[in-house]
Amino acid sequence: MPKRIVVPFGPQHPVLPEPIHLDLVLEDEKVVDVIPSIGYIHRGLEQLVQKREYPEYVYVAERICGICSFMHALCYCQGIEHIMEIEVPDRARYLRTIWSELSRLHSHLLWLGLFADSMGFENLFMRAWQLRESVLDISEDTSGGRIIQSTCKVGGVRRDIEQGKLEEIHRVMDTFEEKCRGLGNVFLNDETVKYRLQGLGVISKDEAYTLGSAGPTLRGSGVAIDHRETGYAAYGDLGFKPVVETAGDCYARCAVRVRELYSSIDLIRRAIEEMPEGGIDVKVKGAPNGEYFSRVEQPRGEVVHYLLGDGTKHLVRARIRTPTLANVPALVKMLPGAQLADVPVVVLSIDPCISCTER
Amino acid sequence: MTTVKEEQTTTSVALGDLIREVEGIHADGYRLVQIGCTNIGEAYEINYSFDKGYRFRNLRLTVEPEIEVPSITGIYWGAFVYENELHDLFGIPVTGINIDFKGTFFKTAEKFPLSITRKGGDRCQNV
Amino acid sequence: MNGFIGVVLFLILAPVAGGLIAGLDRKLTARMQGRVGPPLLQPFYDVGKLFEKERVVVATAQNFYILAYLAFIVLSGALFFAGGDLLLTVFAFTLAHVFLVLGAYAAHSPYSHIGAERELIQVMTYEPIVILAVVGFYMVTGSFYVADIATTTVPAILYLPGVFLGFAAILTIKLRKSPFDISTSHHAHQEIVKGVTTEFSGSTLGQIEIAHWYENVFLLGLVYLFFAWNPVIGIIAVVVTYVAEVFIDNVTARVRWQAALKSGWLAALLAVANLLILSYMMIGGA
Amino acid sequence: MAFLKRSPWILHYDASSCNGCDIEVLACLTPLYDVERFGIINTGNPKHADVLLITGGVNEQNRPVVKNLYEQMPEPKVVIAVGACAATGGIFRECYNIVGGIDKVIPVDVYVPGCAARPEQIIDGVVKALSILEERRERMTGEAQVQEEARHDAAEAGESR
Repeated sequence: MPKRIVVPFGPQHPVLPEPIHLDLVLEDEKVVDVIPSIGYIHRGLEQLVQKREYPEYVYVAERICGICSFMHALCYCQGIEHIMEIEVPDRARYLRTIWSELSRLHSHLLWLGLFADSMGFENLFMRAWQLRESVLDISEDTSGGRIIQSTCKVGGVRRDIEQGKLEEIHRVMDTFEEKCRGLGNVFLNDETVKYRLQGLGVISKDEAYTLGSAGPTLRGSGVAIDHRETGYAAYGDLGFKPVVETAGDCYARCAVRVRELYSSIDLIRRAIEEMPEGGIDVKVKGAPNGEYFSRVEQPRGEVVHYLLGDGTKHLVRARIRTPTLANVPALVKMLPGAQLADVPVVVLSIDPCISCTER
Repeated sequence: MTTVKEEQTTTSVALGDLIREVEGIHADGYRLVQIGCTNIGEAYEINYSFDKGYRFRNLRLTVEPEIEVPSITGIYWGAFVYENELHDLFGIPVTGINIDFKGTFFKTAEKFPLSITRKGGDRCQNV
Repeated sequence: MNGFIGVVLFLILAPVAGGLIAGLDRKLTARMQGRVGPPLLQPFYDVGKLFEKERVVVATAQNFYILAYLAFIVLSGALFFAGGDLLLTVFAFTLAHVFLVLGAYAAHSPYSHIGAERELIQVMTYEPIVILAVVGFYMVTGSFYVADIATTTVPAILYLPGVFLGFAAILTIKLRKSPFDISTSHHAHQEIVKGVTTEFSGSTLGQIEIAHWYENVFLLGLVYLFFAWNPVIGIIAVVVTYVAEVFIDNVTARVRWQAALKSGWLAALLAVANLLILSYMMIGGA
Repeated sequence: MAFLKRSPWILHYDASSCNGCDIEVLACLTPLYDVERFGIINTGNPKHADVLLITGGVNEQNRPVVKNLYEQMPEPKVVIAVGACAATGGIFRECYNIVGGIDKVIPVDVYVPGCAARPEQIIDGVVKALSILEERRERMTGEAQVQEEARHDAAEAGESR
């Protein structure tokens, strides 16, 4: 039997932007077992609901994670709105959709870059992040923030995007899409990338489903579950079809994200074209009394905010289940059998967002 | 007008029936969404959430502190992340987890920060 | 006498040239990635800085090994530029890398050990080609001496195209570039942190950098030998080869070590085929 | 000669931040900001690093990791706390698992404000840190000289006796 060694991977590691620790049991360079340990970013922010009033908690929700920031705020606000039976103006729903899809674009481009870096493809990392800056420009132009936007609030949105700016975004999307397609082509067609990704970290359709995976990890295995199909915000009006790949390997997960770029661009365009007139928020009175499992499709998958209010300004409980936590079991199943060189690729293929996971 | 195509149902479940109920749900083809816990003063409400085709089913188990809860990892393999969390944050003893971190999944400054009875305690329950 | 001047020039000029090449490399890489990139003299600043840092020694033996690595790299380069025996040069060059591997093994870190193992795999990958190249030069020019090969009037490249392609393939290993930067990488991040160089810091790391400069000049010298019959074409060929290597670095992902080994040996097969055809032609001609 | 100022290699660590500052640190490396212009490289290896860029309010599990990374870096070195959380714990300062600010664990030289800190601010913070780094280096060589002289004097005293 070959000699077994244990290689610690993380918490500080050049290919990991965030700390997660894996103890890899290796035979030569083959991974035979993996023990994850998390908790390096556990802050305990769910408890803050008892110290912040429910409208203020939106700021905390935004900072669960700096990448899917807007989506967390959206999920939280939609949950409170459902409990309090608040009807959000149409224009606010459309604006929320635009900001959501912008977040998805920037998140996917960020991920594509990090993913390329994990394969040792530095040029592609630079190109993906260069492209991402144009999304951040729009986000800064419309909200003032590059990353944390603070535009969502209970009862609507905080800022409007004026017509001229909407038209400009629509125009920008054309050149942006062209560049995205160029970048996507490299990811999907480059021989060395294919060599690194195809057949790696395979999760079958049934396995992905019963393990409770979410987002591109699930859709990459051929399961068409995307929470946008339920039609929250303006997705119901715009119509939406999930992006699905069937191979279940790292390449399929990458392909799902690449194709989601195009579907997001399309959604933004249509949201701008069909943007209704009107107010952007309603006045919110009282306090939530009741409970709701609010769900939103983040770039990484479905996020669940369980909110429980007792009629006071402070919620009793906010329980946040983020997609990465749901994808950890799949990751533990994917790694054994991979080469050490593939570990960063497989780990990144679920798009781990540790800040989300550990709250 | 927002139209969200999603139903949510919540049913209570007794501790003795938990495993049987979850097996039934598994047989119906639901996937596990999450397991979450709420500290409601003198007891814990544990929500086992499942989903199939955007039908959201929630089993609610109410347990007193210090009561052992059986693991559902025999049915849903991936449940270990949530069950370790139940133990590490709430101090609920969960028995028979497939990958039991024994209190090291979330290492917090204060042990069992959300627990009713063992807040600040340091003895691991899952030994 | 000529040889002596060659040695002195190499000892003084090679680090300058090597550093400038590294600077140009980084600038060119940055441009290919849509960036401005560091100043041309950046590699010199880096090495200067490394010598200013505190000396942290993980294991005392490692400093000795790295010094030996530097010494043997310099020796092989010096032998080469003195016009000496190419076979001896190549073996001194290999010995240098053995010291680097020993240095990495002396440090107690799994990353460093895996890096060392991969470095050995790399040596196995490129060694056959380098030796085949030497044999090829002998077949074409009838001499193992660099002085003779460099002054030959025979265009070696026309006789050794397969060997040259094989050599160009393994050059990405030696320049520590994608797709074969498996034991340590100059630019990109890696799963084994910095591989063989993980545990070295300060002046020791600086010595590795300087050794790398000498090494690059020596390798480009080898490239030149293929085109030595015409110095102008030779220099152009060296530049083109280097730019091509930077380009390849920027259009490929890193492969696994198995593929690196396989590609290296496929390249070696190509070189063997080249030499077989060559010897058949020569025997046929004679 | 002051090479150090021209070649600061960075180590980035996320000590319980929300990711916002971390992706901005990474954004500094990419084409729009391209800090390699100033010779800055993100090494990812503490033994090669001169500047520790650290984000987040540090939790209990991260505390030993942060200390360890700091100790592994060879002198001279500087620490930059990026973002509101790294300065004080920020929005999370009341959370049960947050220590509250990097300076509770290791000495910090430069604080970069913002939530999330913008790349321009981070670059500004690094530039500020460079002069501190240079001071440290001078003091370090100065001390080495003093020690050397002391040894020399002692040796001479020994000979004359």
